Amino acid sequence: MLEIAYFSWVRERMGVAGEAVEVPADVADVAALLAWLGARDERGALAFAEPHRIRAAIDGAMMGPDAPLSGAREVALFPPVTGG
Amino acid sequence: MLEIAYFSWVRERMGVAGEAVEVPADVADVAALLAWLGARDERGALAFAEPHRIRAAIDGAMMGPDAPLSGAREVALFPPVTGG
Amino acid sequence: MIRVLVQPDAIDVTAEFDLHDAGGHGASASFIGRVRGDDGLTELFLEHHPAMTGAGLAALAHAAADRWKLSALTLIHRVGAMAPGDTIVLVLASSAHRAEALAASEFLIDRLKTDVMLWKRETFGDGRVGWVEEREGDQARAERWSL
Amino acid sequence: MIRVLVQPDAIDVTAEFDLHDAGGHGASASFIGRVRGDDGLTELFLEHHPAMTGAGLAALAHAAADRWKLSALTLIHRVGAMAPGDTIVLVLASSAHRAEALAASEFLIDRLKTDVMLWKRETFGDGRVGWVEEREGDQARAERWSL
Repeated sequence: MLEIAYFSWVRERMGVAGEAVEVPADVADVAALLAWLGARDERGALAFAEPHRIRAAIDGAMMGPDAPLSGAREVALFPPVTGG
Repeated sequence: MLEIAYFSWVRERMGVAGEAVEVPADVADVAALLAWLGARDERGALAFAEPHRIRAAIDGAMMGPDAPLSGAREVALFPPVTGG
Repeated sequence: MIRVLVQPDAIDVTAEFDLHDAGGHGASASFIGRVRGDDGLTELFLEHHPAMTGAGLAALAHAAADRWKLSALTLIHRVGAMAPGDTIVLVLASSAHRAEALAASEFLIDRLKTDVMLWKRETFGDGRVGWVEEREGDQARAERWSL
Repeated sequence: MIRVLVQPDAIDVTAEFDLHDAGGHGASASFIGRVRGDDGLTELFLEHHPAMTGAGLAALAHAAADRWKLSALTLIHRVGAMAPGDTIVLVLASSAHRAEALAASEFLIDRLKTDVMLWKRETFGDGRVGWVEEREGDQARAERWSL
């Protein structure tokens, strides 16, 4: 199981702050996760229609779209931060 | 008569914060004033032994050694400021 | 010496100055950022990733302490719902010398804008609600500090 | 909006912050300089040319207000005899935007060091008394701001 946390308008569009999901074996990196979530249901389609606007952190560290999910405990998905 | 104001160690060496003086007609600029004060008495010799260490303001405006004294009401003599 | 907080409660600026100043410092530079009521804004909500915001602020504070000789550093960020005039962020940096205190304060506020996992949502009097978009200028200012 | 003072009385930092902040500003940057008790210093005496110090501070404040969009500016300098820990100078600059507040604050403190007609005399616990010499660094920092 993978914990996914959503923030800002990603959270609003998903309707939840986070969820535990069982991702298919072929969903191996962040980009694939975004595509999978975007295809999974309507709220995912709404939240992940523009994957270039989404940033990801794996277990607290910012990661790019090709970062592997293997070994990850939590993936956080959110728009670019808007500061301080 | 010309008002002269002294500050910092110039004031201490002169023993007064200021004085009104009648300067000779040939003392026409700041450099000449420093030389005249330095030659006038012992405290002047002490205060103005190194004229390059002295700054001058005429009626509130910083002036160089060749600034004329004609028309001046107050000349302030002091070492470089040490701030803020 | 280093005090870093992320809190939903109001920031008590006077109390934080007193706490920071205990002991006395030659030079203290501060920055206070407040909620602006522009365009009829009634609420600013700051959402954060708690673990990442805490770690980000702590890393930033230590980066400043490594780079400049600081005698004290305070970095407090508010999160949650705020009203116009409320203090969002307080940066206080002290040193024996003014150049260090000023540079550290400016560094911290510039980097705060980009390094901390925070998202702003604005609510206006006419009912509009929206998430703030990333600003180009923030990125440019933060990148001046190559560490 | 612009508050400039030269005073022999202690600077009440909290009261000055409150006065400055009345109305609220998006961003406020401050600088506080205090007397350091280095090397057993017991008294710092600041002598000033009253007319020139007053005019110099006012000119500096207006130069900052002309250069940056400021919503409030406070510039207070203490003169006379002070003890270690006492506040010598308080600079407070506020603006809707942080870059303006930070730049104005730094400009003011850098230029204060050279533009104001003040001379420092130090007294130490062992009886030494002496006037502080001009520092090269101050001149260099002040000259960064070509106006």
